[in-house]
Amino acid sequence: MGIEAGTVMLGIIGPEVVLVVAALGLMVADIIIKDERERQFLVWIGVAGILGSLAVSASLWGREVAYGFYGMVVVDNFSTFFTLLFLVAGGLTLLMSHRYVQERKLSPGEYYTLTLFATCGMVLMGKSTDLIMIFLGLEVLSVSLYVLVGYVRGSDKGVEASLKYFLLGAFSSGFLLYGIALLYGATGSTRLAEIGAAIAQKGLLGEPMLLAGMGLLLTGFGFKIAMVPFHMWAPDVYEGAPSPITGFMSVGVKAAAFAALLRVFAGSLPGLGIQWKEVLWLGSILTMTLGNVTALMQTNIKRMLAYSSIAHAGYILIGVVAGGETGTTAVLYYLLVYTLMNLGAFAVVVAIEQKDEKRLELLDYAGMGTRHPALGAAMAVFMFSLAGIPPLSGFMGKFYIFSAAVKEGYLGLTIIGVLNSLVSVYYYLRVTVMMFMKEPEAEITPVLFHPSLVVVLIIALFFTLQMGLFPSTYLHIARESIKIFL
Amino acid sequence: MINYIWMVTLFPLIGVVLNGLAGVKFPRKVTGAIGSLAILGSFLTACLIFAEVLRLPAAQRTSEVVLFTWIACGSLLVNIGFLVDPLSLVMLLTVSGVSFIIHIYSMGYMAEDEGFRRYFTYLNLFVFFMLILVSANSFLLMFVGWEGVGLCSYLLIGFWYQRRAPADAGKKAFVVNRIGDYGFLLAMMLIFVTFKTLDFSTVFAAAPHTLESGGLAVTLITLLLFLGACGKSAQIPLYVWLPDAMEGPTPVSALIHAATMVTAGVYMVVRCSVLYSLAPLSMDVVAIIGCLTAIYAASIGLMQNDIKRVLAYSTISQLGYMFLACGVGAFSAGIFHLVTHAFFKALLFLGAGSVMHGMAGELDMRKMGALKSKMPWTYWTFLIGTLALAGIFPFAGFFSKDEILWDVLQKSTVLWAGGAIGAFMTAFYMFRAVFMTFHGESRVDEQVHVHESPRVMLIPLGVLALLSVAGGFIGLPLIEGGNRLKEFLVPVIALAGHGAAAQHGAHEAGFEAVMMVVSLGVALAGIALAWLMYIKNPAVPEKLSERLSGLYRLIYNKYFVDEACAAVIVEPVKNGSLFLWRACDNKVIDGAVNGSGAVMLRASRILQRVQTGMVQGYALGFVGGVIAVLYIVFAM
Amino acid sequence: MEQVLFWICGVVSIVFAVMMILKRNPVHSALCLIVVFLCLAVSYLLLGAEFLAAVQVIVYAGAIMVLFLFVIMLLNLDDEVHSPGKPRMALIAGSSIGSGLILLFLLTGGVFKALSGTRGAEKVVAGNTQAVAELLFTKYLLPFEVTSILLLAAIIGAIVLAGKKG
Amino acid sequence: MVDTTQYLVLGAILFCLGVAGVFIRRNAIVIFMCIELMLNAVNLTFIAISRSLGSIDGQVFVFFIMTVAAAEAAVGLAIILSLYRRRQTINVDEVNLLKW
Amino acid sequence: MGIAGYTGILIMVAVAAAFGGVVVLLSRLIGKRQESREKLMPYECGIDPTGNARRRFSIKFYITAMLFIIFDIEAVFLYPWAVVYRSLKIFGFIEMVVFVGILLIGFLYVWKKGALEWGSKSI
Repeated sequence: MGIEAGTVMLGIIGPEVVLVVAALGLMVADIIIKDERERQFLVWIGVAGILGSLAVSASLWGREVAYGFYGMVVVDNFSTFFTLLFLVAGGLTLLMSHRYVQERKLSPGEYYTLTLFATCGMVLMGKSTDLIMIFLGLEVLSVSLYVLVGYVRGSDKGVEASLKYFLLGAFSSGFLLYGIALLYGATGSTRLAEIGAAIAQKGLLGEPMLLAGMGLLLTGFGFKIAMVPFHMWAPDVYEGAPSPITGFMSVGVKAAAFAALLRVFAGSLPGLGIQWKEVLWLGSILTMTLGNVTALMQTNIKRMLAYSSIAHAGYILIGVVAGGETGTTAVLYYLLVYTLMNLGAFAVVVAIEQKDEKRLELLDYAGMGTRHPALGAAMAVFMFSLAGIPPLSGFMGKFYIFSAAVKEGYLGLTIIGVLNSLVSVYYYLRVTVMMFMKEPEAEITPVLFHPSLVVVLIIALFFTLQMGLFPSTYLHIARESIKIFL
Repeated sequence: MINYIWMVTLFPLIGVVLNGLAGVKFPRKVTGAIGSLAILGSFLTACLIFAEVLRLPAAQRTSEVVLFTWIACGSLLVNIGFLVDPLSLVMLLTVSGVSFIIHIYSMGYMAEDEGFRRYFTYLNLFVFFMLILVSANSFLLMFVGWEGVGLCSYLLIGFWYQRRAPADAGKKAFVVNRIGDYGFLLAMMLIFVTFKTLDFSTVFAAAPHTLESGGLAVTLITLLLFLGACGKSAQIPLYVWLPDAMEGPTPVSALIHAATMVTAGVYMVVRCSVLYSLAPLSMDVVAIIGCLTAIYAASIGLMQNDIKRVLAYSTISQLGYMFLACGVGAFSAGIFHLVTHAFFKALLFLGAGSVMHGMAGELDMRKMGALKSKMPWTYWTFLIGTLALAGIFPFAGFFSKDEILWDVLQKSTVLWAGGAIGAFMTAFYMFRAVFMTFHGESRVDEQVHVHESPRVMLIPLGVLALLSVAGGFIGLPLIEGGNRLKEFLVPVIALAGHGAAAQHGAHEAGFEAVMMVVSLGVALAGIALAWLMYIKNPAVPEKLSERLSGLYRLIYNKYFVDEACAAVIVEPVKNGSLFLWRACDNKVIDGAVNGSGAVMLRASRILQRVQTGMVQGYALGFVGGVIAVLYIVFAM
Repeated sequence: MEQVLFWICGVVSIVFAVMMILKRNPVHSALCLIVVFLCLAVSYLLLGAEFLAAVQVIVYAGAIMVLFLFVIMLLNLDDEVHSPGKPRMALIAGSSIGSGLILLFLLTGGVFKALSGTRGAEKVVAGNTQAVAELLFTKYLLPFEVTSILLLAAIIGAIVLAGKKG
Repeated sequence: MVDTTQYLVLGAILFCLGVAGVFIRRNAIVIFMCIELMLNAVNLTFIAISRSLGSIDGQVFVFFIMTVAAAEAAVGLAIILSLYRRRQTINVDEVNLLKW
Repeated sequence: MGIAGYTGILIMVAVAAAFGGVVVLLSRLIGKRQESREKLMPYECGIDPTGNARRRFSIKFYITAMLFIIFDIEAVFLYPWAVVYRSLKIFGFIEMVVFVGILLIGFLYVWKKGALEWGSKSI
């Protein structure tokens, strides 16, 4: 009894500690500052927290694998990779939200605090080595997002999205927990390493309880990554949520779920690969096809991007199914690429959007490119990258994933994937065409650029280009990160 | 100098940046000058490199300039770099040269257009990607260019997007090219898996001993690549987008849809000649598709009344010749025809553009006629282009087409016959166009004030006309003492094992001379028929009715011949041509293309309906998923 | 003794669960759910989880249900009325088939076979609370602290969403 | 003696009743109550397994699930409240502005 | 220990339930039922009811209840902590300080936002 100091290792959760301290500081500052206008500066506390956290987690890169808190969490390159990814996503979301919050007179303190909490939940999910930590990380993330989705109180869509996300999220949590319970029953532990060891030692591979538990766990993660048919919440929620939060969800939640998925399934249940790969194989085909085909006819840009993000989850699943060194590397690289290009696209959406959910229809984008060439060019880059047109990073990501799939013998999956990515070009290009080649029906009020938003756009643009032109560094980092699975 | 090859691609990019991002306030002259000068820079750089390469011995003419390592991760290593070899140099020179001329022309042609700056930005961007495409050192970088030119083509076809037809045409081009790209991408994956690299040099060096000749892998790769080539180069069945692409501005049609981009498929096949020569089956497919396209498109061209559409079908047909050449292993002949075709087809399009310019945008040849005197410059240059295309000695087209036909004859008489028929039809429809447009009686609407085009448009016509006359001499046929182009290309293409025909041919110089006369005769016959029908007796139907009076039966006896001709040959051909165009082209293939798009959109609508907005429906989907997952997990 | 109590609890909880999902009036549903919760608390006791039984009564049957009732009254809800023209039956049929299938899977798939015949050691004796506590504050230290973040997020969320006038 | 399996079966039945309830009811609050029932069924499963394995970890897990349920309840009910204020209904059938 | 230790409580619960049930049942069986409007009206200490009882409550009720739950959970965490506090020594103390500290900031927040004020001050 009692706690040995050595087992705690506070440094391991350093990034989270910094995030939480920043969030608490934000709350206190929110309480102290009375003036509405001064409160807008709260965002900088959040950004400072993210930056501090980034610094701490960057210092964890390349260290030896270290477990902490009685083996609840681990610091390895895999977790550090995802920590950095979540922090980047969180930071860009904060910056993107700055004007959004200001313009709509949303209370800034809670908004930024919850964003930080959600980021913290993601980070925890990425480094958990115990199902209970994964679950708690997921819940911290979800509860914060339930609120953020419905944050704009005057919005009918927002509150509806929030309700749908909440009900379905809680519903899927039930299945996830049931899966965990069955896994616990079959293996006697919720610890990932012990689960893996128990399966190997006791020869549990065909054990029905284990299989059922694994299946239910898959559905739980499938919900968060919006895998068909667990995806149905995504379009509605993405459309209704505040745009920066939609961007955040489409990259962060997805990446967090993939991190946990990889750690649980590739890390601890490789012996059951035949089963879960079969599920994900089918899921990936359905996901990308449905996402792309449905996106074709969307008229609302956020909804279109929602379906697009479903489709991208499908591509990433190809990498998970392919597995192996190349496949897993490709997944990580793709997630990184996707995070930046998708957030960039959402930054443009946020820039163009006006109060009360105006200017979100595709038709509203007519003439935007000719009016604001730089913005149009940026959007074009993001769209082309999402479409996978070389030499942008999106193409590299897809190319790497498909190559991995071919290499591992999933030729059919690749063919469908390539076909899908070709279909997708249609709707991505439509945005660009709309922006540059269509005259607006009415005179458009010019887009007001906010410095924070411009920073987000520049960062996203830079990395979307750079990761496509010089992907080696990032591929190398991704490869270093997945060594634990080899 | 070779190491500065990247500068060739840099110049157009500078043009894009200057005009596209900074050029809002530039006056039109400056915009046009920047655009043209950028291309001139590329052209001059390419010339310097060419001069340097020429000085090297033949064996050392291939070098790779690696800019930086793009991807180095695990088994994948891709360098961004340029391949300087005779093939890419020929392409670089042709592309940048023709582009430059067309840029100059555009300054006059587009002078009044609102989107002047946009136009030049797109055009420079196009040249940038095209140069990347032809000078890339790996499949991946080539694909970058491939996609890039496709994109620019899409943007430029739909340049006048306010009108519906261009927008639709752009969409169609887009959809069709997707199919081709699909083939290219899959081929690339297969190449990567087979060779672990995408670099041309490594792949081609390794191919002969990695791949089994005639094996499944190489056949699959080459067929998939050819699918890509079909899309880009408008071959059966993926040619449908090209005639519609004529909705774009005419210089664009000249540059992209005649001289450069559409030949990318041919270039790619030649570039992969090593692979193709390992896959006899694919070679046959290429040859047959090429031959079919050549005849088919030419036959449709016979009865088109829109001058640009005539040229469009002619382009498809000529591309078919190039593939036919590649398919029989005469890769250098294909490239030769590609180059000469770039000259004279660009000339013809620009001439058509000049006619349009003078006729206030009129395209229908039935409303032209007797323009010869009003637009002499345009007429003479157009005539030169037509003679070149028809394959009349000593114009450029004669040499290249003759070489193709000669090489084809070595392989197969049937294919040769197809090519000859195509050549006959080509000569016919081209002269039909010339006669309808420039000769005969004027059918011009009186309101239209016909005038010759400004000098800025005529000079490019003159330059291209010169090239169309002289261009053939870079690849003089064998009997005149060695084909310089073919020799120059040897380092690239010799690997493909071609050359049998060449050696063969040297011994049969006399026979080749005969064949030259034959092909010349075929072309002349086509011209003669056109002359008979459109100049000598421009109204066959009217004469028919006159004949019934019986009075002039004997006098007009010779018209009997015409009429017999009309009844036996012309009418069926005419009807057949119209039938092909209306039924096959418009309904079946267009329908298939538009249909596949429509099916996707309909599927989209249906799938949309699944998303009912009812949260319980979503939960039901979730539970359905749970059951499915459990089922799969237990069933496996 | 345990047998009897288990069967009573089991049957009562199932009956009330069914009533909960069938009762038209949400208040009745809530009351039924309380009964289910209490039955489960007894089951926890039977399973030797006294601490959790207590927490179940305090948190679930007590606090959370109060919250539910408050909200129901706050909204002044009447009985559910059928919205006409909705494919209600399809949903019901689908759901019963769906949940039935899941149940079938779990029961006939031999999912629970692994643990049949076991009932565990009686060793979890005196001071179940202490045993839980020892784990909670050592091995589960981090989840415990994370919980505070979760609760804080919930506080903020509830205030933000329900607080000011919309 | 009660076999562990019996508890697990009871848990499974309650879980499925909860799932069925989610479909049958239209009142968002009642749907949420059904989800709570599902969570309770999971709790029962956990505790039964925990006893069968002779490990206390399952119980700690249940404790955390209860905490999470409380947090979710607070937020969820707040969402339902704000929905009611905005739309004057909590019938999920009428909440379908977002679709297609 | 198991269930055995709770036998007494269970018996008491059973007896209480049975008593309540029997009494209600008896009055139904024996008593004469005469319904009238007055009798069916809610009993409010003899005063005529004003308006319908099913009126909307103030949102304050909800917020208070919600805050109660959160802090209820916090209190529940304190029980097991108290049981093992001695053996945890200083670390146990720090653990709980962090936990309570974080929630204290939440409390502060709630307070300052005026969620606990019952008056007109809006939150």
